[in-house]
Amino acid sequence: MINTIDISHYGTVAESIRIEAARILGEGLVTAVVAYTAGRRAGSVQPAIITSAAEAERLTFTAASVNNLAVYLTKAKKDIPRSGRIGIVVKGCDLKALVGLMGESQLQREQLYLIGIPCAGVLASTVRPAEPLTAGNLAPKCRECDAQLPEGCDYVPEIDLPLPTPLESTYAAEIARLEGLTPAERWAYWKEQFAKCIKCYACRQVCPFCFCEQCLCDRNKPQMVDTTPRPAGNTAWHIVRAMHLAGRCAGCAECERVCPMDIPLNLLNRKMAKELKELFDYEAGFAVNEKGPLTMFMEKDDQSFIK
Amino acid sequence: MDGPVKKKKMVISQETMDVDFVRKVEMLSDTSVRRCFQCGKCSAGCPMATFMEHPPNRVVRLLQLGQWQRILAGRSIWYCASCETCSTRCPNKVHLASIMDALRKLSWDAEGASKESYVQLANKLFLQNIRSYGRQYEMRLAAVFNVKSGQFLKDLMLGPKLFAKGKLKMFHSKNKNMAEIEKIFGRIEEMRKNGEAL
Amino acid sequence: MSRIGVFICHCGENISRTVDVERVAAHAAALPGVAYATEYKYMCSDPGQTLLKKAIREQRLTHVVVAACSPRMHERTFRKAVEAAGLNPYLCEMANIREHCSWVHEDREQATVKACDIVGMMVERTKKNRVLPTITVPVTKRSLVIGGGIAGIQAALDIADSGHEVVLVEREPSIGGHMAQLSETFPTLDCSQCIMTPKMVDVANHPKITLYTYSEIELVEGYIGNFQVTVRKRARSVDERTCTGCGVCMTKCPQKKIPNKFDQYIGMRTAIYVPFPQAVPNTPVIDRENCTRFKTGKCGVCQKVCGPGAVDFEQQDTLIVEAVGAIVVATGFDLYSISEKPKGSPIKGYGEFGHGKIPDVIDGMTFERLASASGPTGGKIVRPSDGREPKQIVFIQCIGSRAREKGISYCSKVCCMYTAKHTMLYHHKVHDGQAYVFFMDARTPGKSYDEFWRRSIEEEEAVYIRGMVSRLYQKGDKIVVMGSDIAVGVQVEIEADMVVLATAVQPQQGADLLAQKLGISYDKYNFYSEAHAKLRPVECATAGIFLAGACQGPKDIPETVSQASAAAAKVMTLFSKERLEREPIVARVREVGCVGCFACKKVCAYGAVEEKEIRDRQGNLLRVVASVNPGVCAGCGTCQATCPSKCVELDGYTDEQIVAMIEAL
Amino acid sequence: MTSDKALTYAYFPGCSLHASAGEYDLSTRELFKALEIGLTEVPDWFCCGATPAHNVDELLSLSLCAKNLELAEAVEGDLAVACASCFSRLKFTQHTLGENATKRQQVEKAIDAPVKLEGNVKHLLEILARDLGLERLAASVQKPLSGLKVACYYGCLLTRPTDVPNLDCVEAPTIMEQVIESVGAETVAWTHRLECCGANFTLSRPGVVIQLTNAILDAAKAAGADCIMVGCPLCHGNLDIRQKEIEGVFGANYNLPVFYLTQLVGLAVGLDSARLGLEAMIVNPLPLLKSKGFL
Amino acid sequence: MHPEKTISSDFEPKVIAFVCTWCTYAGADLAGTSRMQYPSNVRVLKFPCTGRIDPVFILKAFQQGADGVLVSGCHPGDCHYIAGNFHARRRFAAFRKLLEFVGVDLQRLQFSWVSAAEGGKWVEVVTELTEKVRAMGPMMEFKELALEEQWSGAMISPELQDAYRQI
Repeated sequence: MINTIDISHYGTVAESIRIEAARILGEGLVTAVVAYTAGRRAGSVQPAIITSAAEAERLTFTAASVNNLAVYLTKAKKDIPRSGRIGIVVKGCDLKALVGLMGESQLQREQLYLIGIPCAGVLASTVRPAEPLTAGNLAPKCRECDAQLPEGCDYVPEIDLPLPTPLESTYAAEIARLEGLTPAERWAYWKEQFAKCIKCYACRQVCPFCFCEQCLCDRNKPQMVDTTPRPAGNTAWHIVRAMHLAGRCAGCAECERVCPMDIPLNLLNRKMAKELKELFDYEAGFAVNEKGPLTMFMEKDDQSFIK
Repeated sequence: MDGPVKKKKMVISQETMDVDFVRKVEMLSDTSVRRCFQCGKCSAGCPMATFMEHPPNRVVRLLQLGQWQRILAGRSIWYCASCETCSTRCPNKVHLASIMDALRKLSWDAEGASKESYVQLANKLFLQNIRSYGRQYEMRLAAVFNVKSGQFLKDLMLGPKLFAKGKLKMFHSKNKNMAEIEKIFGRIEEMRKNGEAL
Repeated sequence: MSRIGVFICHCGENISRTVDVERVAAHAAALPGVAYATEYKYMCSDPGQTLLKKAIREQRLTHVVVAACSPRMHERTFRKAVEAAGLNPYLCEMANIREHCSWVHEDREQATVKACDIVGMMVERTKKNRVLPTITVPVTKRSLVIGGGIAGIQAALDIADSGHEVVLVEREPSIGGHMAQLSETFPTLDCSQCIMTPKMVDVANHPKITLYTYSEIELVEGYIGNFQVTVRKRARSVDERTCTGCGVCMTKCPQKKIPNKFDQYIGMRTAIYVPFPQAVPNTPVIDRENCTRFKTGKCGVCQKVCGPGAVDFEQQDTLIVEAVGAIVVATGFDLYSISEKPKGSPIKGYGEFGHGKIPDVIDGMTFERLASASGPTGGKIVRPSDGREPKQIVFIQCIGSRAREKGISYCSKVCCMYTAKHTMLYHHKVHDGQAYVFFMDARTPGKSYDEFWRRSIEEEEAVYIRGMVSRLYQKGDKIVVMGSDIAVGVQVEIEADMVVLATAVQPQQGADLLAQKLGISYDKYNFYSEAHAKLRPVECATAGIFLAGACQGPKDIPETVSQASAAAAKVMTLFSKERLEREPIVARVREVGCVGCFACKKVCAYGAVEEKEIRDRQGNLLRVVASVNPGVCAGCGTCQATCPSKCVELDGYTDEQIVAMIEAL
Repeated sequence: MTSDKALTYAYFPGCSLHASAGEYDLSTRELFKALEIGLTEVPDWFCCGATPAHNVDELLSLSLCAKNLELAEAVEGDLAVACASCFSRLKFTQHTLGENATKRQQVEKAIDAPVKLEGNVKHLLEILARDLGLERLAASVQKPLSGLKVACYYGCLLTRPTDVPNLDCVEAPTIMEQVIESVGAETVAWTHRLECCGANFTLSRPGVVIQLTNAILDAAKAAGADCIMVGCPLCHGNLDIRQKEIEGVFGANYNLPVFYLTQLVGLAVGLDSARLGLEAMIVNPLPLLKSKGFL
Repeated sequence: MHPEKTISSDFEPKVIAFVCTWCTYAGADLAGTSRMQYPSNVRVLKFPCTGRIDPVFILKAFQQGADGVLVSGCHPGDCHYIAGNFHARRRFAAFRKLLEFVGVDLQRLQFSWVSAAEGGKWVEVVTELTEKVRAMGPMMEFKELALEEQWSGAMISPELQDAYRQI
């Protein structure tokens, strides 16, 4: 693939983050900033929480800034009301997760200082972090991104975002392919995928929406889902997970990225998002909604499937 | 049709209530006939009601009973001025003006159903004019209408005056896209032949 | 380890004819945890129940499964028996092997296998049953009645007469509502005020009724038996305790030309006023918007002339909190306005009738005030524009009603009758006049109602024209009515002196806001919804709240009074016990695991889920979790199915119980 | 939309304006030139089908209008329509095809092109009252029409039915009054502003037309109007061309000049009578205008 | 691997019905009091309301060997708990799409509204589902899964096979 994606502005973005982070920490506007710091290899990054203006110079933003930092707020959310306002660097996709979390009373807008990224896309894999970003190694979620410029942030570096080249959604294509199969063929496909699962729960760990204190799937009274990494339990786990994320997942695709066994997890989430859009005209992540699609109803909802 | 239909007793049965016809009317007019509960507001406000043998509400009533022959046999539908007063004021959102359109269309399809001729003739000539010229030429329309309707002297007094005022023109700029209009007419005829449109 | 007793009923032969009960008993006896299994001819009979109780005691049973008919039939019976034997009733379950098995399957083998399965499932379920304590909530035996029209007055008097205290809240300065505005009432033509005012006085004098007029509901908290209601008592500017109601202030007030709402704005009042002479309480109120004192700071005549010194310009709104156990909502109706549609309202106006701007086109209530002997014209029917007596009067029914295009598709129910009444009143007062009525249908079901309508035509000579009116317009001093007679099939034109529109009955403005405060549901027109259209017509789905009168749907006076008395009876039933007992099938939150996403709260139709703050000993907020109010929870379990981590559980239908059943298959 | 940005429109005159209503066309072009509003005629437009087409063949009517909407796409700006009938048909087409997918498919097949419903279709009244704005219109006045009592006649097609043209309130519109009052004229309150003139029958049933039109003229006269203002060539045809005939039949004497709105507004912004086509009017307006001192 | 299962003609499918107590359970009672007849394959689980029915139960039922699952409650607007069935309707509209996507044949999962007065409808729905599922044969998908070990052969990557052999 020669189709290079212009991310020349990421340098400026990184610089703007550094200045803004230093400012808000320095002025005492926030007590900490969740952001990316440079990793050891060129281009690589790692998430970090900094608490002083001096640390701001470590911050960066590159095409390898794949992580959805929102997850650091749900896992640590209990401390937020006590520690004060927190700054966080968000791409459009990450922001959608934050928006969802606000709708579920997990975060409050006024607790956050949002530094938005004018994002042209990130890498699918961070194995070669310095590689130039192309249509070939672009994260699949970025191909169908509709939130390149996050809206409603407290600060967004002023940059004329280069117009994106429209790319076909690989998820949509794959969903369409699977929908075209017979149920038995689809079962065979997923059976093979789920069989790979080793129940490491990295998907759960990285997901901003898996914020339950005790996961339903860890319960044993009653045991709703078999916890051993065997095909039956794996299948149940992934079905339950997809159902629990339906109407909430906004597609950061972190689950899929971190899966060591390369199970196409986001495919399930995209499929559910597509269905909820068709059924209830709902798209996650665009507004802080009082109620999600599965905690509300309309009298006129579709019931063609009910006898 | 033997004898004046409107004086006959209505014998109502599933056979005599032509549901298919009513469905066609509903499809063409995009409005429900059953919604009407005969309040009569349409007839109360219709500027043409005094010229009709069936006032508008009764036209809908006859439709509800599937008695379209009685409607088409009369002249009511051709006396509708398409002023939309009925549609605007109907408490039930029955789009009566559109129902009238649909009835006239179906009356044309059932050729010769109605006795009314002048309005039909005017409409026919109007459409022919569009098909031939793409635009309406009032002079030609009026002249041909008078010839065909046998009223050679109708509005005779107006003609010269209008001509003098530049209101009737003998020649018009022709539309350069004429072929396109013929194609539209042609495609519609084709669709109807294939049953793709009513 | 549980010791379950399984009791299989033959139900005469109803079960045993197709189900091999002995085999089922043997199957049950072999199930792990089952200590005792037997069958009997009639388990529900006295000897059957005795057998059950005896077995519980002798076999030291911990749980009981009765395999018999549907639990909808005898669950209560057996739970009572179990309780009598010293077990918690919720440790007893029924296995339905009659309606769901023996009666619907002929094949003995298949039916027996199925019965064994059903019993097996119920045994596994019952193992997971927990002791559930009966839930009781205390009842505050005071009630709140919202609205002081005939509905509210009737309900308040009935409840108060039974010896319970009532708080009656009315938005206007006086109680009486719309009925006090009416001239005569159909179908008897008795004078409305003559039958209404004594009831109003009864309210004022009743020792058990606390009356707040010129007041509104600010906030409603709590649940059945235990509501806390905050009432905003608006500043009247006159002290109710010191005012003697002598009325001198009103005679001296220089502002005398303020259109009086009670008289539909055709009569005038002063700035300090009572809306009508028989008002209860007879304490005036200062209309601060129109009072010279409040507008300019000058005047103050009323204060000067008031002997007892009751006028108080400094008075403020006060908030009063009342504890009540039940609420009767009786907020009544409003009439549809034909003028331009209010902003945001789905209801359209009537441009074809001049948007209400033709002065001699009035609504039915205005006609009532004209016809009322105590009205602004002393009962003379005259035109608002020039005071002349109308000789041709046109009534038009169904204005707004039955007009979905205008936003209302229902029938307002009372218009046919009151229009017939109007034609009579008109004929009685204007002997040489003629009344015409444009109508679509005459709806007159009710005792003596149709006879009344026929009388207006046959004896009082009203001319009824079946057909609607398309347009009204002023022509000179006449109003041209463009109608049609659909029976004849011709257009009708009448040059009328006055036109009376029977406009639709709508809920009071702001009915939706009050419903939101009360947590009751309402339909798309803002009429309040009853719990069941047939069987629970006076109760709201929200426990402890009852409906009376036109706030629930258009109603005439007899119906309103009946419903008000019915609501009062419901309140008294509620007050007949010290504590309310209810089935303990309610949801509980495991606070330890709750992450506070409040999905449960979002799906709860009853508002039973509350947000609860967890704080440490220093008072620092640790987290906010969900909490279910057992008094309000109805036990549907939607919250549990929605909770991602299942930290809310419905007692009696826990995941453990259900999964046990599924796994038993 | 009263910004100072230059206004420019695609112009759909319609058949009548190229024939019997030539003065409406002329005065529209002259007025817009004077108000510095751009007007580019849609090239090779077709007849909209008017009432006769939808009367008997809605599909044809919709197709003709859809074709015209497609043609109008080629010209920059919203589509300005002078004739109330063309305006009504174009609006109906947008409304119907927007709501009814079946009809839309049929029309797309008939015109062999996708239907374009996004463009705004505006009657001249909307452009003057809203896009240009009454304030700017008033500011352009050279000769205020003081003392002229105008009966604004809407007819059927400008406002009805509910939710289709959305020009103004269906039963109590005021847009014509607003426009003409803003150039200094007085308006009369009268009863027949929205009554039908029977335009559709002018050819086939003139006997009907003169009865309806007579009622309108009678009401305008009774309300004390000096003249009638219209925005529709068909109404104009009946009220103006047939006025003498009506006077004869009913023994009345109306002598009410019937102006197009662009003629009166044009007069007020200072255009001379030749550029307004006043001489083309059958009921001579010159005595009235002279008596009021406008000429 | 699991033993080869032959679909014999006397296959009796297992059908599990999740029903609400107020409408469908009562409707099934009515079928009983009216002595209507229907296949004995169905096992009924009573819930207070369809709103209580968790999608996991359906999954669990299939895992426990159900060949068909029926979920039935009150008609819209008739819910004893105001809106439980409306919530359930949305939930299952989404869940069935998910099951379909992972390859469950939706013929095996039926939803219905059966009121307390519709004994006949209950019989109809149960009979139809039972016969449909009988014709389809046993639901093998979940049963097979339960019998399978980890790395059941579906993984054919050589490195993993190596690694597996070394263990």
